[in-house]
Amino acid sequence: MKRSYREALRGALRAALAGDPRVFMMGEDIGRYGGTYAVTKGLLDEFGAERIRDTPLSELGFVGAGIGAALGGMRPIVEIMTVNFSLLALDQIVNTAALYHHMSGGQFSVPLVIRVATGAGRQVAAQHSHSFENWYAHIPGIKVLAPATVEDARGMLAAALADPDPVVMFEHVQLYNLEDECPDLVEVDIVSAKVRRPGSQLSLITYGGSLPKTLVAAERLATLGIDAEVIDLRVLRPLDAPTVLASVRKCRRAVVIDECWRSGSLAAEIVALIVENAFYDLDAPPARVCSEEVPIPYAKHLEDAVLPQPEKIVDAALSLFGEPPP
Amino acid sequence: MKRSYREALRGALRAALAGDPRVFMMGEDIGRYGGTYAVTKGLLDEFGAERIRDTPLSELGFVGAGIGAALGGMRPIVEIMTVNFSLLALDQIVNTAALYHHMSGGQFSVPLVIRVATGAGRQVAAQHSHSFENWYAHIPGIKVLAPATVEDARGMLAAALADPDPVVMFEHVQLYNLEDECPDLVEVDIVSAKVRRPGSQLSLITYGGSLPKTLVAAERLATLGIDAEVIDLRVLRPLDAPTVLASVRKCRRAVVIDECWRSGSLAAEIVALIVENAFYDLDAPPARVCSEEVPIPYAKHLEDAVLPQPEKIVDAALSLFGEPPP
Amino acid sequence: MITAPPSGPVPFDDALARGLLADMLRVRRLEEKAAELYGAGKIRGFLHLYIGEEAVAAGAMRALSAEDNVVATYREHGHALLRGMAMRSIMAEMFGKVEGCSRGHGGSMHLFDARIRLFGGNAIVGGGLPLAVGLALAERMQDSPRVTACFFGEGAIAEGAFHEAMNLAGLWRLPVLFCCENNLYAMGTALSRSEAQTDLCLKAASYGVSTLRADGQDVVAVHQTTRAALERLRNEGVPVFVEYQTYRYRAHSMFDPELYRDKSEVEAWKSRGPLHTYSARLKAEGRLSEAEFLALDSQVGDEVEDAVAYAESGTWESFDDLMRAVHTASPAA
Amino acid sequence: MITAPPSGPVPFDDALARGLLADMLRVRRLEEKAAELYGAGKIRGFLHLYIGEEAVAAGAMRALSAEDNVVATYREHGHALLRGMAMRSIMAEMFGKVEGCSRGHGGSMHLFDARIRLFGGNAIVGGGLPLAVGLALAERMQDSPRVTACFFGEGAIAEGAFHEAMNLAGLWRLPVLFCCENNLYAMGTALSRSEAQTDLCLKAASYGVSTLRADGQDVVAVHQTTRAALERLRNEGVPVFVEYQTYRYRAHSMFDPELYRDKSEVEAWKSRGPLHTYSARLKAEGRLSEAEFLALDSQVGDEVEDAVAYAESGTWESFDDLMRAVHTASPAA
Ligand SMILES: Cc1ncc(C[n+]2csc(CCOP(=O)(O)OP(=O)(O)O)c2C)c(N)n1
Ligand SMILES: Cc1ncc(C[n+]2csc(CCOP(=O)(O)OP(=O)(O)O)c2C)c(N)n1
Ligand SMILES: [Mg+2]
Ligand SMILES: [Mg+2]
Repeated sequence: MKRSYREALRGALRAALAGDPRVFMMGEDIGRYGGTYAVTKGLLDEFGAERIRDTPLSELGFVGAGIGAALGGMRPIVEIMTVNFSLLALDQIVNTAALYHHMSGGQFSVPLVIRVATGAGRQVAAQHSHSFENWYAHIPGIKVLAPATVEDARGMLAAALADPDPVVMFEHVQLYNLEDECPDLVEVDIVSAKVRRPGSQLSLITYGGSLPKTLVAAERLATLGIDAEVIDLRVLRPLDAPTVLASVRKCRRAVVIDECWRSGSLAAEIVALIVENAFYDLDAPPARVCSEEVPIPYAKHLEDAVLPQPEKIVDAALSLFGEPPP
Repeated sequence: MKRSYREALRGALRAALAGDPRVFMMGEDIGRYGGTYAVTKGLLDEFGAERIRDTPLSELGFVGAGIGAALGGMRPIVEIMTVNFSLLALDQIVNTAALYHHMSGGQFSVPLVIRVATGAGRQVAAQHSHSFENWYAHIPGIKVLAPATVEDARGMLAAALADPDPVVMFEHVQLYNLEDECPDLVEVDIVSAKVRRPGSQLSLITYGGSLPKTLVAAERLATLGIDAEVIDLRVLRPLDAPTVLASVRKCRRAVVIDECWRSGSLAAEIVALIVENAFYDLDAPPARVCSEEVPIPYAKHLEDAVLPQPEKIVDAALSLFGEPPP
Repeated sequence: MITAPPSGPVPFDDALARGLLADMLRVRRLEEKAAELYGAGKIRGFLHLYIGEEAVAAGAMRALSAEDNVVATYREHGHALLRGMAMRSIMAEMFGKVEGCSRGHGGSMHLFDARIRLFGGNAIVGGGLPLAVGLALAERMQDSPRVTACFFGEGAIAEGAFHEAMNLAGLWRLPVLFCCENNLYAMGTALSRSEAQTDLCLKAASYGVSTLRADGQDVVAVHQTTRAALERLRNEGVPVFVEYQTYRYRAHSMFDPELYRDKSEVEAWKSRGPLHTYSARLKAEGRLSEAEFLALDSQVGDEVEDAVAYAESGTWESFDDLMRAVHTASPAA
Repeated sequence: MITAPPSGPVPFDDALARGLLADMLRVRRLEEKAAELYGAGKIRGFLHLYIGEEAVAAGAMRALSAEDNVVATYREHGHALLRGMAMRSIMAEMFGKVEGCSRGHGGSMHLFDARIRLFGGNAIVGGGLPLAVGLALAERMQDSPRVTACFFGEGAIAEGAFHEAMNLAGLWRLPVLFCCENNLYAMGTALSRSEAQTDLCLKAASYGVSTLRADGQDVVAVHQTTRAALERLRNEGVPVFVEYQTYRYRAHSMFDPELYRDKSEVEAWKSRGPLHTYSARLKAEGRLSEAEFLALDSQVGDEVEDAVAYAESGTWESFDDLMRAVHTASPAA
C-alpha cells in the first residue's frame, strides 16, 4: 500500500499505543492542535488526553518528565516540535537520560523515545531549520535514529520502544510528504545501515533528509557512467561501521552527504572512520557535501544555496575521478 | 614572572575591567564566594558588586542577559561554572547569540565573552566532567577558544573582548594550577594555531587540557627516536587549517588528541580536514586519541582509563610507524 | 473574559486619537495583504498574523519614547511597523529581498531594526525575555533612562526562560516593561491547559514585580495602562508586568487547521474587534466621519500597494554576501 | 529566622522518638568520618556534607512509606542512608569501589538504589525536579498510590527547571512532595541575593500547589509537617511544597573557603543544632539517659567503622565492566 512518511509514523504510533498500555505521548500541540506536522492527528480522539498529553511550552520540563515516567515503568514517547527547541531540553537529555544507567552503576534504565523534527528546506529560517544530529550522535548512552524511508518511518518506532535505553529519532521535515509502498506491518532493526542503491565505483553515504537528494545524484552519476552505491546510515549512534567500510572497500571512493554544517559534522566522523579503517583501500580522499557554514537563511534561493543538493553531490563525486595531484 | 594559569586569567580579567568601563562580569558565585575555581577571587572587592555580578542559578537567564547587555553597549564576560551546566544555556548561545548578526541582516552584533570551565580529571564524575568543545566548534556565528598555556590564559581574553561577535572560551580545569613564565602584558591573536614543539616526523595535534599530556608524549617519543611536532590548535572555531596542514605535509603522519568522546569529536573534524587537503602527503592514516565512549566515571583508575593519556598517545604514534597492511 | 465591547468617549486629543486608529488600520491592511501574498506564494515560511490584536501594539508603542528598546516575537509585524519601520522594509523582508530590514535572511519572524532599537523578531518562545533583561541592565549600568519593552505571548510563561528573566529583573530592579499579550492560546493550547495558575498577574507578582492588566481589545485602555505602567516603572524603580487580554482572529500560522476552538468563540471575540469598536467610538463622538475613515483606509491601501511594489522590484541577496553576514566585518568599537 | 531552639515534649512513641535520634546520629557520624577520609585522600571529587541539616531527612523519610519514590541532590548521604541504603554501600561508593551502590561510577553525588526506589543523587541543580514529576505521572497512570518526594535546595528555585516542573505538577495535579531544603545559601549566594521574592511558600503557591513550612532544625516539626503534607497531598489531590528552614554548618563542599558568611551566624545556628536540641528534649522528658545516648553513639560508631572497613576491602571495577555499563545489557521487558 502506498502511504506517506507522515502516515507511516502515525501508523507506528497508533500501533504502539494500541499494543502497550505503558506507551503514551507528551509534547506541544500533539493533541488538540493535531501536531505541528500533523503526525499525531486523530490520536487524541482515539486514545484520550491522558495518553496523548498536550504539554505547556516547557521543553526542559516535559522531557525531564519523560525520563521520570520511563523510570517509573511507562514507555513515554516525547515529541519535540523542532530540533532548535531541543536545545532547551539538552540538559535533561545529556546530563540525565544519557548518564542515568551509567551513574547508577547499571541499576536503572531510561526507556524513553524522543521524536524530533529536524532540518531545513521550508523557508522557516535560522531558528527553525538546523541539523544537530552530530551533537546527539556524540553522546554515549543514547541511540540516535534517522528514518529516511517510509518503511523506516513505519518500523523504527517499535524497535526504539523495545530498546531499554533513551532513543532519539530525527524526522526530517522534508520527508513528511514522501510517499512510497509500505506494508501495514514492518519489522526493521535499529542497528544496521542499509544499501539503498547498489553500486561498484563510488560510495555515497548519507542519512535522513539527504537520502532522496543522494539517490537523485546517483541516477545522474549513472548517466555520466559512474555506478554509485548509496548507503543510508539509518542509525547515527552507534554507527554501523562494517556496512560503511564494506562499501568503501569495494568502491574505493566515497562522498559523505550530511545536512549538518561542515565543521564538526557527522560527515567528519564518517570520513575519519573511513580513513582510520580503510585508508589503503582508497583511490581518492573521501569528500563531504554539507551545509554551508551560515545560519539557515529565509529567502529560498539562499536556503537552496546553503543546503546539500544533487548537483553539489555530483560535483563532489566527479572531483574524485580526476587525476590525483602530483 | 612565574604565575599560574588561574592567576593569568585573573590578571586578564582585572586588566579588562580596569581598562574599559563597559566590561563587567556575571556568573554564579564569582563574587562573594570567590569563584568555584578561585579565578575571580578578589575582583568583587576591587570592582564592586555592579561589575562583579553574582547571579542566581539561572544559566539560561544570565547568559541571555549577557547577550542583551552586549547588544545594549556593554562588554559582558559571563562565566559558566562547568561545561555540563552550559547545556542549560545552549538555546540562548546557539539560537540567539550565534544567529543574531545573521538574522538581523548584519545590523546587530553581540560582543559577548563566555568563559566555561571544561574537562575531566578531578573525580567529579559524569555530570561535571565532560568536554563539549566540538559542539560549540560546530556553530557558525561564534568563535571558540581553548587557552592551553599560561600565556594564552593571560592574553586571549583581551582579544576575545575586542571581537565584535560572541566568543566562547574553554578553560580546562586541570590547567588552573599550571605554572609558567608569563609577562604582565601579553598580546596574542585568536586566529592561529601554534607549534608548541617543533618536530619533523609526526604531527601531534591537540588543544586545551590535552596539551601538557601531548608534550609529555612527545618527549617520550623523542627517546624512542621519533621527532614529533606538537600543534596547539588554540582556536577551535574557525580552525587554522594552514598551520595544521603545513605540519602534516611536513611530517606525513598525524595523531589528533582530543578529550571529547571519539564519535563526533573535534578530532574527527581535524582528521577530515587533513585527508581532504593532504591525502597524498600522508604516509599513514591519521589516528585519534580521544576519551572512551562512556560517561566520565568517579573512581580514579576508571577516570584515568577513559581519558587520553601520554601512553595512549605514544602507542597511537608508534602504530603509525609500523608496516602498512597489504 | 468576553465582556461588552469597549465603548465611551476617547480621552485623547485628535492627533493621538486618530493616530491610534491609523496605526491599527495600517497593521490590519498590511497583514491582510501578507496573507493574500502567502496564498500567491510570494511570502513563504511561517507567517503569524496579529489580526485582532492590533490595539496592543498600537496603544503600547505610543506610550514608549523613541529612545526605548523593544523586543518582540515572531508575531511582530505590528510591533515593527508601529515602532517606525517602513512598511516597504517589512514587505521586502517577507519577500526575502535585500531591501528587507534583515536583507531577506530572516523573513516574517525576524524583523530587526537598529535605527529604531527593535531587537527582533525572536522565534524561540520566551527567547527574548532574558535578552530584554540584559538590555535593561546595560541601560542601567550606563545611566540611561531608556526602558526596555518586551512583548511575548502568554504561552511563554510556562518556559523556564520567563521564570529566570522575571526573577533577574525583579531581583536587580531593572527597567523592563514585560508586555504579555494574552490571546488565550499558544498555538492550539488554551491557557487553562498550560498553566496551573491562570491568573497571570498573580503569577508575575511572585517575582517582586509590579503588575497591571488591560483590555487588549480597547486601544484606549491599552494606551492608558501602558502609560501608567511606565510611570510606575520610573517612580518605583521596579519592573512592571502588564497583561493585555486579547484574541487572535486568524489561525496561529498559515498551517493551522484551527481544530482547538469553536467558531462561536472566535465570533464573540470579533464582536469586540479593536478596529471597528474604536472607530465606532470616534464616530459616535463626532470625531470621525465615514468619509474620513474611508480616506484613511485608502491612504493605507496605497501605502500597502507601494510596499508590495517595492518588495516586488527588490533584489536577491548574493550568496557571497550571505556568507559574509555570519560574522561582523569590522571590530566592535 | 534564627529563633529559640526547639524545645518541649516530643509527641512520639519511644520507637519513633528514638528512631529519629538514631537516624540523625547515623548521618552525622557517617559524614564526620567521610570528611576525615576526604582529608586522607580516600574519598575524592566533590563531597557535600549535610551536617546541621539532618533533621530534615530524618523527619521526612519516616513520614514516607517504603513504597514511595525519593529523588535527591548531590547532598544526599543522609537521604540515602535514612531511606534504607546500607552505610557500607554508601561508603564503598565514596571510595569508588564496585561494592558501592553505583559500582564506584558515581561517587558521593550519585547514590542510587533501585531496591529502595532512590532515584539519585543528581548533581545538576534542579535536575531532579522534572524527573520527579515524571515519576509521579507514571504512578498516577498506573493507579499506584505511591508519592514521589523530591528534595532540593532553595538555590534550585531560580532555575527554569523548578518553574517548569512546578507548573506541570500543579497543572496535572500530580502526587509530588516538593521538599525544599532552605539552608539560606546556594554555595556562597544568600537567598536574598538570588530571589526577588524570598518568601518561598508564596512563590510556590503561584503554581497552584499547596504549601507548608517547617523548622528544619526541629525533627519533631519536620516529621509532623511532612505527615501533614502527605495527608493533604492524598486528600486534596494536589502536589505539596514544603519549605524546611535549615542551615548547613560546614562549607558547601571541601573546596569552599566560606568567605560569604559570618562565623557568628554559623554559631547562632549551631545553637539550634538538630541533634543536641533533640537529645536534650528527650533527656528533659526522662526518655533518654546520657548512658543510653553514649551507647547509641558507640553503636553508630561501630557501624561507621564497619562501613569503612568494608569500603577499604572492596574491589575496583574493571575497565571492561565500566564500558558495558553505558547501555542496558538486556532489552526492557
Ligand atoms: C521554545 C519554543 N517552543 C515551541 C515553539 C513553537 N511555537 C511557536 S509559537 C508557539 C505558541 C506560542 O504561544 P504564545 O506565547 O501564547 O504566543 P502567540 O503565538 O499566541 O502570540 C509555539 C508553541 C517555539 N517557537 N519555541
Ligand atoms: C545547573 C547547575 N548550576 C550550578 C551548579 C553548581 N552548584 C552545585 S551546588 C550549588 C548550590 C546549590 O544550592 P542549593 O540548591 O541551595 O542547595 P545546597 O547546596 O544549599 O544544599 C551550585 C551552584 C550545579 N551543580 N548545577
Ligand atoms: Mg498566545
Ligand atoms: Mg541551599
